[in-house]
Amino acid sequence: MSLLEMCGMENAGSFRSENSLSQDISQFCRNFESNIQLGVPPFANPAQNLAQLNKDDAGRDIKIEFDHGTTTLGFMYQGGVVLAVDSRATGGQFIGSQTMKKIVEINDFLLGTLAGGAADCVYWDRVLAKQCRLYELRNRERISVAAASKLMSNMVYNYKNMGLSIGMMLAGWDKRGPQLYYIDSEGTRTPGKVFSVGSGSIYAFGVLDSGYKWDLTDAEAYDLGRRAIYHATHRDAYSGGIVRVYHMKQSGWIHIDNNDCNDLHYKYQAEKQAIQSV
Amino acid sequence: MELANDWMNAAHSTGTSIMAATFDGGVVVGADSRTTTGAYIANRVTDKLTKVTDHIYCCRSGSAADTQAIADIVGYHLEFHSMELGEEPLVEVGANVFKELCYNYRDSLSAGILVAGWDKKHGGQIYSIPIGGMCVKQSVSIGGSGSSYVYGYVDSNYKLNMTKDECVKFVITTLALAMSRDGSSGGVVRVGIITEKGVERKVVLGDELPKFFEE
Amino acid sequence: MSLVVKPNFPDYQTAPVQRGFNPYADNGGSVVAIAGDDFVIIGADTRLSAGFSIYTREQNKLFPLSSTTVLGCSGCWCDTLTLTRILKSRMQMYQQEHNKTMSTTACAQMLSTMLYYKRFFPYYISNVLVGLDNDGKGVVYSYDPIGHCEKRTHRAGGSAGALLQPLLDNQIGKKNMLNVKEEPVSQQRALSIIKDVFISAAERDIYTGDSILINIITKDGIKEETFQLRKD
Amino acid sequence: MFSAPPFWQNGPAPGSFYDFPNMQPQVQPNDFRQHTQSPVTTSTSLVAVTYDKGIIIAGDLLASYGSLARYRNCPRIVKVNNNIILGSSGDYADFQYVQNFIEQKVISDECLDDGITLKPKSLYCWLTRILYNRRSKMDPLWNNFIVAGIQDGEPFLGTVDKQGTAYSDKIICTGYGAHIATPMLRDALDNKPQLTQAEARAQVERCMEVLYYRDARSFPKYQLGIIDADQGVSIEGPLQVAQNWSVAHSIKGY
Amino acid sequence: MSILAYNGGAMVAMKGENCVAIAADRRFGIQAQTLATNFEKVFEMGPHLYVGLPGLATDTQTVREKLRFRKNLYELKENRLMSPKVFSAMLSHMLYEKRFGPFFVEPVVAGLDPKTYEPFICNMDLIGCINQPKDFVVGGTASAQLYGMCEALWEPNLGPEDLFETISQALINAFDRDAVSGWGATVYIIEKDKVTIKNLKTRMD
Amino acid sequence: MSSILCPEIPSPGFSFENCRRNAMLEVKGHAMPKAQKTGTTIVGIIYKDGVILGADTRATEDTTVADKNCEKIHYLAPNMYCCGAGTAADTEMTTQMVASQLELHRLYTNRVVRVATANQMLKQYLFRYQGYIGAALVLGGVDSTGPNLYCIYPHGSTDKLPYTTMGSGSLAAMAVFESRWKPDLEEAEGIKLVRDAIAAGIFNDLGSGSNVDVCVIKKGSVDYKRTYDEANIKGQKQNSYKYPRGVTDVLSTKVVDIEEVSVRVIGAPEDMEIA
Repeated sequence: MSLLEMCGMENAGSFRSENSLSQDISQFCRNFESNIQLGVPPFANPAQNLAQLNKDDAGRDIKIEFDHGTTTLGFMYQGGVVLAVDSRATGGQFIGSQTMKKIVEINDFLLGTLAGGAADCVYWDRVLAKQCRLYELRNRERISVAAASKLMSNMVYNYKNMGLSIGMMLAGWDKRGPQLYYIDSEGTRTPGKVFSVGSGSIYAFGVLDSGYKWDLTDAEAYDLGRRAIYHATHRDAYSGGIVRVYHMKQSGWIHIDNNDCNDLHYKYQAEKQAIQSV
Repeated sequence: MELANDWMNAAHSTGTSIMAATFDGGVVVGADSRTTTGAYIANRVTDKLTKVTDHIYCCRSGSAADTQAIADIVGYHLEFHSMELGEEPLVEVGANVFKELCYNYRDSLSAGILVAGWDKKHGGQIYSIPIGGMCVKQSVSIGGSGSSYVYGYVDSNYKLNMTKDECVKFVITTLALAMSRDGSSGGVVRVGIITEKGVERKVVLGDELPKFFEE
Repeated sequence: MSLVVKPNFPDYQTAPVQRGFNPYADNGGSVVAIAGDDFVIIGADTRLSAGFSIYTREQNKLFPLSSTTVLGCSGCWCDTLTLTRILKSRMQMYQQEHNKTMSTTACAQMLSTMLYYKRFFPYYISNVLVGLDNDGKGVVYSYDPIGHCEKRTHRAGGSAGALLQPLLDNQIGKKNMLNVKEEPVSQQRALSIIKDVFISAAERDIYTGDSILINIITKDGIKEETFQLRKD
Repeated sequence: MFSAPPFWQNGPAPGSFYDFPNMQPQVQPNDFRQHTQSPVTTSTSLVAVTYDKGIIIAGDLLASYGSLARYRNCPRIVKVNNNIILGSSGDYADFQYVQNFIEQKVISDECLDDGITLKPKSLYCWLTRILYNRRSKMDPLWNNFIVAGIQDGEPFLGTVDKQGTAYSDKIICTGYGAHIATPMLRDALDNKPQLTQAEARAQVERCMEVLYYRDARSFPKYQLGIIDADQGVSIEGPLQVAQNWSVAHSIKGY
Repeated sequence: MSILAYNGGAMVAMKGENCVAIAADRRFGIQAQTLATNFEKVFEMGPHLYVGLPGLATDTQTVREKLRFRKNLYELKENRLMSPKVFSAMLSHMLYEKRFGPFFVEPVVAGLDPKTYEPFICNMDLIGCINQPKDFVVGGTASAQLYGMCEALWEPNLGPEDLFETISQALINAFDRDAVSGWGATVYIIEKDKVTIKNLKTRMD
Repeated sequence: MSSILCPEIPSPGFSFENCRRNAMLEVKGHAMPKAQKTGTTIVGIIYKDGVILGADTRATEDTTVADKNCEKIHYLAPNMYCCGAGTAADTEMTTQMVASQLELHRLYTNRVVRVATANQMLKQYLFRYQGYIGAALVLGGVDSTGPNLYCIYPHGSTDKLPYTTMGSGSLAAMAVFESRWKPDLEEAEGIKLVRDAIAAGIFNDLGSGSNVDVCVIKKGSVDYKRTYDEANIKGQKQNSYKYPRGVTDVLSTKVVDIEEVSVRVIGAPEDMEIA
């Protein structure tokens, strides 16, 4: 072998010259080392161009259907922040899941909701969780919600117009009190009091706006969130499943409850009939 | 590489090498026998020499549906015409009817046709009607996708006033050359010799064709 | 409208045709997985097809990654080959770095991250990862093409996924039934349901058929079983 | 490695910077899928079948340029080493490119003289990776390769297409062969799962005949590669396809 | 999204022993938006004859009116009931007349022959190709899911009660996996002496 | 005499009244649905005494099997049958229409209709629609000229052949014929050959499947063997999925008793407004 090396022949004709085997593997999972680095497609403008690859050679349709999740809402009131979400994930018309978890627990004082591409949201929430933890370890204090949302917004902004679909809310409690931010893949990042995101949000807003006031009690706030999501699931085909309600308090978030939309529907219907019959 | 199932959506067509040549006392028409949809040979023994009247034949190239329909219609018209006149139509008349159809419907038809025949007035004649619907009289004519490979051969080897056997041999050789180069032509060579006596048809099978240098 | 046919005559194009390249292929196939209390079963048909033709009738689409983890893939076969090859080498790298086998849950997360790496040029695969978790309970993870991952008890994926999923919901998930008590599914019943759903799929989905290969994963290891389906 | 080196060292890429005389600016197609090169000179079907002690593979000698039967002496079944035969259909230039690399590899294998030679499965696997990587760059090698070999005394037959889709089976045919020859061979194997070499050869010859009748890009001269556990590699040819056109006599009209 | 899925809707019909059943969901939507949950897609065309018209809602209603017209005219002219077979042939030709500009409905017909009480089911594609199997037919947006369910659940010789359970479970579980159908279901069990119409309790999301 | 209330029965033939609307919907981005296709293997051969036609029985809608046992060999006349591939409704309706014309022709002329007549009718009909009617046919029959076999393409071209195949499985079936067909086959050999050709299509082409139908036409007799060979049998289910009664949640039940009626005019759901 050494003779070969001296002659500079060690790579001649071998199957791998510059590309060593380990490189070959890492080139397919470079985001393991650097989370924000995704694979570059061999064409520009993946948001439009990927959709053109819709046939195979034999003329079969290629339907790359990502799971999408929809109705989420969050609002601030005197008792903190309430987040409520549905749990349906649809790939095209097919309901991929009725039990998807659309609230991500980033840490004890930070919750993210996800609407849009399910994988997009989950992945970037996971990266954010890691960044937040690193921040905590570096600075010996929890990251502020503003900083976390800025981090998130900056990360996804790098991939603007490449087809990412994220509409998330970040709720937390930091030194400045309860916080609620809205971030999306277009680069928007804005604080606010009442948000609803996703295709069912138009229905949720109707209920939310009519019942919202700052000094709701906790129970009222939970019910408002629940009802808003339920009504969205009833009207919107892409929302459904379970209504999950979370509450962000000064002591950290707590999970209030999960209710099946089906039970809620017949419960609310019975209530309505009871009122009408009186 | 072909798309895996091009034969499922391509139209039925006669890719074709067709040919006609005049000789002393008549004409020889000839054609290969391959019909394709895409690269699939839908019919390997097609008869592309179509009788129009007893003394007029046509060679079809292009869309199989279009050329068959045209040939049927022209056959009908000429038969009617001959009944009215009480005598066989002239080849020129036949060619003209073909031309009318091909020209008037040139946007919707894709047909390249050689009309050849014999009549009392002018003897053996050939009219070529390519896509677009022009019509021109020729003493030797080739058509179809395979023809581009043999123009040179035809130009250098055709002579006026050949004998019948020479002419048949010439037609067969020309077609065999075209078929060996053109993927859309192949199979057997069908030949028709139209003289005053009518038509004499011959088939030269694929393995009996003349052989040439192959590399 | 799509019922329209346009004639084309490739014969008259002598020069080679300029043609677009389609990097994806749909090679069909279905994967079904059911998890129980101490086992998990995954089955996949063995037909590999393209367009209207069958490439091979004996293609194993289940990839054992460790003694407790199996991945089932259907969709674009070239992506599958690459993905599973990289997964296996990653598993090996983990084994050598940490001197232990990667757990099913860790593997599930790794797969999700790997799929997401190709976010803009995704693997066109319907993945179902099954295994036993750290408590020995059966788990099923299902994925979308870019790595959204969810843990479930049952899942059907691939070309006949939409046909099979509701039956599993009904029979395993006991959905929409009154007066039925929920009890964990037995290994025997899970196995017979998998066979039945594949019989149904082979009837109606042209890309599913030939035979199925079933892996039954328990704490004693992976047991293989095959079952014949229609061949047309 | 498997991408072209720059046109010349430190120079511009063709058409990129300098205006060469007579060089029109290339019109870029709008559809990005057509940026990739297309196959130009192509060859058609391959037929391969496993028999009890080896594999027979056949393919004609034609390289077509569109529908023009342009080159009629293009062998595309080649011996790689004493236990592998490689066959290719699709673009002939891409085949020559890959063949070069493989030859180089085999030569360096022999130079090492350590008794270790390339095995069919590793060539198959390597080809899969190369073709997949090229497809991922949207710059495919427009080929469909068949690897036939003997590994550990057992016949191995595998194929890789331009997307990197790879599988192995007892019967593999490419191009029109997949539609025409595969059914014939599957039927033969259903009737008798273990063919002998003579039977397999007869089947393959029959397939080549039918393919010649029905594939417009086929040619009646072909090569036959046989790899046998006992007799090693042999490549025969050019052979002639048997033909029967007698049915033509009975056809008249349409 | 295909135009057939614009308004959503799932439908299935099954043969039983001396009875047939036809079931449909009750949603009327515009793409993802649910507008009503009491939209009927199954129509009575005779005492023993029902037709389901899943597809684009406007065409559902147009085709229903056209059918009513033709069927009434037939009965007035002939003074006899239309058998399911004749009815489907009529419907099939009506759809094929619009071969090049079809109505976007994929009809499902279920009924008993007025003379023999022989069960009859069939479905058609949107240009009227009749498909008349011996077990079940499906239509609408959840058809893939329904095929899977029915293929496993259907058995020969189900009585009216069992047929009801089978068809209901098939339909409910199928549209629970389809985003644009559901929101209630109606099942018609057609027997010789009676038709039982049941509204099912289903998920409403 | 036509009014809005009593419109005249429209003239026969295709109606194009929805075309503009549908084109507009398509422009708005709504995908047009696909019609049912028969992927299909259909074949025909000439044997010693007549013609044998064969077909598989699968109809597909995109990638799902819409019909597992459909009939693809259509009746045309007592002495001829026609196999259809392509758009299912087109083959069905085209053959029905031609069958009726042939019957009328037979009544006019009072003799057995020749196969060439049917061929000419079909090709002219299809040519008129320029391939928009997607019917690929194999026409076979026996008449005074002996056995005849034609294959007819959707654009209206025809081939007269002693053996022919059509449909997505045609290549597989043709391979069988090319290697085994010969002139003057015996009937049993012929049927076997047709069966094998169809089986090749069924097993190798995903668009074809289920059973083999065979139709043997001889002078003076037709033997239509529906389900000649069940190439694939549905697997035996392991479980029965019969539900216990009362498992489904019912909101309301209504029972309509049916009394014996002969005719009942069905009214509109609500009264029509006539103002």
